[in-house]
Amino acid sequence: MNAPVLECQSLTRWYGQVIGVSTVDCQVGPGVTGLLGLNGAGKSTLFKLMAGQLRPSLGRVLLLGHDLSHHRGLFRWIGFCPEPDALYESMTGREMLVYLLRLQGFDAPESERRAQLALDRTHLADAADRPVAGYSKGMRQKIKLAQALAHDPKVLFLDEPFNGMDPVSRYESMELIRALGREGKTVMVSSHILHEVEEMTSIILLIQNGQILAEGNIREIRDLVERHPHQVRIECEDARRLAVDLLPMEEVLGVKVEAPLRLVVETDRPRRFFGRLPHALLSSGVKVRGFQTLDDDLKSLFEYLVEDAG
Amino acid sequence: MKESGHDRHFGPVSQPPGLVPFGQVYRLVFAASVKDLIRRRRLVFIGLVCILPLLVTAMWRAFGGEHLSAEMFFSNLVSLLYLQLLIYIVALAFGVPTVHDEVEGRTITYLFTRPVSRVAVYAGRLTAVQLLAGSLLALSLVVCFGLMVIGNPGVLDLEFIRVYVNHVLIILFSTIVLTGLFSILGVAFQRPLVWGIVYAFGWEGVVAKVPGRLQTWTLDFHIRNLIMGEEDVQKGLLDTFRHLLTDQAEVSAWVSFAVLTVALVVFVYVGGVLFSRKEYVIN
Amino acid sequence: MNALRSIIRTRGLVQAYGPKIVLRGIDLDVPPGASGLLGPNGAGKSSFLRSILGLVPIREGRAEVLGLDSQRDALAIRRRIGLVPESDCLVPGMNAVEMTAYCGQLVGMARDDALERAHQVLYYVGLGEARYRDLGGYSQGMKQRLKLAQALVHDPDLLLLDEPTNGMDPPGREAILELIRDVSRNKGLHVILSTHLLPDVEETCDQVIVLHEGRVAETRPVAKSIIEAGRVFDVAGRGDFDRLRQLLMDAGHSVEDRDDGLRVTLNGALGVEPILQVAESMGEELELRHLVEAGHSLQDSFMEAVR
Amino acid sequence: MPIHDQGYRHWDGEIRQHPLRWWPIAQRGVMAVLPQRKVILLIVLAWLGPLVKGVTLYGKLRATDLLTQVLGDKGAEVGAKFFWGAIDQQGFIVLLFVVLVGSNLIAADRRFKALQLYFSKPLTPLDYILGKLGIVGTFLVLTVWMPVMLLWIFGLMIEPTAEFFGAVWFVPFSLTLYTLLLIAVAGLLILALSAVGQKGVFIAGAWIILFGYGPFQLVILLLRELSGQAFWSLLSVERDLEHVGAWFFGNATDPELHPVASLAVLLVVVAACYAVLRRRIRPVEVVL
Repeated sequence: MNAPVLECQSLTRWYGQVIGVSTVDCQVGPGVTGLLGLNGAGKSTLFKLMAGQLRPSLGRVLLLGHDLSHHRGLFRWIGFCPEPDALYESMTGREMLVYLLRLQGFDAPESERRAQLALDRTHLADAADRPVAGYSKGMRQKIKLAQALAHDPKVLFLDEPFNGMDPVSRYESMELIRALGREGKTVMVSSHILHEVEEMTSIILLIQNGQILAEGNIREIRDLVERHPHQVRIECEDARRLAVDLLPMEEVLGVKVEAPLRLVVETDRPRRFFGRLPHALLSSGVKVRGFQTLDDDLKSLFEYLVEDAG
Repeated sequence: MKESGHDRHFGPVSQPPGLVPFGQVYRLVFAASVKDLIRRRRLVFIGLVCILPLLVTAMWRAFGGEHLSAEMFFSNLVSLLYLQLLIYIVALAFGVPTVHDEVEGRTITYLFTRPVSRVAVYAGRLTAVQLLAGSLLALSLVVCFGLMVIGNPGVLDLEFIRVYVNHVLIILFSTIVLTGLFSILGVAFQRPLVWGIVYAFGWEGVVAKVPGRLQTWTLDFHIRNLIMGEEDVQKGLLDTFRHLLTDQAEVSAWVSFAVLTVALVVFVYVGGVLFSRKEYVIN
Repeated sequence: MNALRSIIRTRGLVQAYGPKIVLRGIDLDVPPGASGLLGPNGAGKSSFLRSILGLVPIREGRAEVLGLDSQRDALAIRRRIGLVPESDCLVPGMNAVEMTAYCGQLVGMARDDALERAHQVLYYVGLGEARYRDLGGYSQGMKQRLKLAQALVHDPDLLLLDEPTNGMDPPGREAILELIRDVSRNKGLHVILSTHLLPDVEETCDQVIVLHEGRVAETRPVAKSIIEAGRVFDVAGRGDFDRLRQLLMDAGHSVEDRDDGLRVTLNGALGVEPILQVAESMGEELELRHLVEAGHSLQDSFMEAVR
Repeated sequence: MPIHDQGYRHWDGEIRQHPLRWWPIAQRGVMAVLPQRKVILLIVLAWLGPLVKGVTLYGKLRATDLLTQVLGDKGAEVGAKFFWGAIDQQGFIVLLFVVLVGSNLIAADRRFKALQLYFSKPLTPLDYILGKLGIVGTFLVLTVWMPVMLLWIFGLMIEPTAEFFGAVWFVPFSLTLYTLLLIAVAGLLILALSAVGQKGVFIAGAWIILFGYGPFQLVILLLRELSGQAFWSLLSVERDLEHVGAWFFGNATDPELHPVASLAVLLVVVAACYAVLRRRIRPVEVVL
């Protein structure tokens, strides 16, 4: 029998009368999945529920088919990087990792070995023997990341792991997360910087008002959003002439000349339109410098989805 | 189920893994907690408070030796400073943060995402806290002994040593019991220190002085009762105390000892169970 | 007042805490407009801001802000700047109007002026509705807006922002960035944005300054610099990109895999036609959605500067 | 007909900083504390003592016959000493007020990192400290200086004789001097604690111990008794203040100690607290 790595079954959680997450059903498989949502949409609650830090009010979380709230041993398979900036301030980075690894059941030498491995992977080896109280914000985030992956878990939950990191650390950590995904780990990562999520993965889970609003591949979701036509900006040497040539295409909804050398084409049937665009451009004879889709990125997608959901 | 864009890669189902052995977790948490407690500023502050009786002892050595015998001075010191003030301060300062340090510092998440029994975590932290609290008071008492005895061998008779050892044991035992109680507050409440102070100086401080059976419901009564069981040392101020409480409830020292022991067991059990059930919403 | 050629001007600025040197001689002319200040942790960004605000003595060299010497006229400088600090920094127990007016008074506005102006800027940053609520209950986004309001209350000439979008969700970030763009592009305020988020700089600033190990590692305009006009292109889209790559290589062009597509360096004629022709030959199985001249992004040149 | 810009508008008013840059800090701080119910209650309580004193004063000066029998006192004995008594009886209220108002003044700013806001404005650390001191000072003026001052005016109104005036003319000066000293010592001490500690309980506890109440003063008095050395009393700030205050009003209480010694101790305390404050309040932390 096979089971999904991670499965939520009608997961619901209240705080008193406030609802945090409401009847969430979803499955998450290996690879990196980006968890997105507005502040207060229920992202953190969902994270904590899936990582076994909160008990569901209703429903359950299954990890490889086992109910998370019944088997505490399942934490051997889970790595959790919490969002608050909290560490064992008086320990050194290495001490903290070894301590937490030993609590995963590894013996002392094995814990030392794995701690070193995790320090190397997060580029913290140089600072390993300094107390974490003296770490910069980026290093503090990295040591949190290190403790989440040191015991080689199957599933990782990373809640805003880049908050406060400098661009270099961000870059390194994003590489690391992509690598974890390639290794076949199931990685759930939340971030407000959509640009970065896009660089790590094309699979997202969007939560709004405590419910799942969209899940799956960014581009496929984008094509499902029909209400907002795709916009393509074309730079060319004569925008008006090109506009006249493109307007007869049946996929084109409208053309707007933004500047003498720039026009924007709107289409509601992107697949056909883009398939035919090279031919249209070549046969028009207007010299083209380049073109780009304006709202094909996660930022626009997020805006459209959240806007439409109200 | 909705159609969605990516392959789920279903993995094989295996048996869920088990917990890390209780003993190992206990030892690790205990060791880490002791190290952490030693590095905290709190230790210095409480250490300073523990110097207070030493000042008084030094004064007794300097000026009062001829008026007040060593046994009497010591038993007064114990009942006035240690039993009324110090054990509560120390037990509050160490007991309340047993778990609350990790909750407030939000590091508890790291322990709760490990395959460990929460009772083992609680036991490890509690015993570490009790060890530290006990050691601090014991150190204070040992220095006190030194201050009284060094260069003053006259006081060192069998009776004095008996009184001393007896009192030290009672102080340490009550500190351990109280620490167990206060650490429950740390598990249960958002602002445990306030509740702790209300209990220590409200309930214990007032009810224990009320004549009649009501006072048997305080720990203070039983702790005091252990000392009262000591026949020969009730002269000085303690004696006056007892006369004030005309309706002193009569309970044998052994019963009080049993009550305190049972209380300790109950405190540890309740704390452990509460901790393993409690859900901390950490933002 | 004559127009300033540079709003911040430093010459040989050296800053040290005890034996630890944090700024190793900075010569910088920050032009008017909006500038992004970037740098890894420990690069000296905070020390730079501290020394131009006159909060710490300068070891060597000199720094001028808005034509004022940072050591001699520190208070005068701070009267003409608005700082949005990174950390929370809002003590509960006041509402937004009181808080903003208080900050205005601290700068030296009369009480009535400060109150009136507080209402104005609070409307401007979008806290109009919430301005009488205790700020203890504000969300992260509202706090950031309030921090911006208190920095704008005295109508400063220079706005310094330290991680102004920290912890905000995408629409919130967008709103704050829009406000920053507005004051800098339409209202003539100079802006210095110190941040770790390169996209924030890309969206609001005209130029960037990269500090690294206490030195200026790079200054450049934000707009991406084209690698080679008409020869190097980035293409992206959907469909059979493996075949596209193969066809392009067969045509003699060199192709490199990028995160989200291909980078094509043409061999021979310049312009997009060769690529369009290959795409056309593949018919509708290929959806070409991006075809742009490749450039060095901010990310690229940042990583280059600090490595 | 133009459409007006509803967006950001420039402000062309003039920035004229108050000559006392710390003034807005003190003003805002007082306005934040004053409306609290516990503070109002305490102010009312603080005025009860002087009110009783006022009645006594009236009795002593006017209804001498009746009250001399009750109080066993002579009207002629009303002198500077009487007003010192009125100050002295405010001791406990002062202790409460200072800890209630002062303990959070800097601790809260540090907890929320609000110092960053202050020092991004044209303010120096000294301005900040003075502003916060002004908050504590206002409440000390409200509870010590003002009632006693009114008492003095009241006394002169019912007994406008040259003899009485001759006996108490210097009271306003002594009162002002003492209040300033009290503000400096108590205010800076609580501010220093507030800048060091994080928890209210700790700050309050340390304040009581350092100011010289509770077991601490007991130990000091015991030391003095047992050793027969008067200088031990200098260790209690509270006793020093009392000693110097009484001296300002013309009759030092402790014959074994010179008031100047107490004054010196108080000045050392002030200097130490100021040093602590300057160490803890540094504009360097403004940009992190």
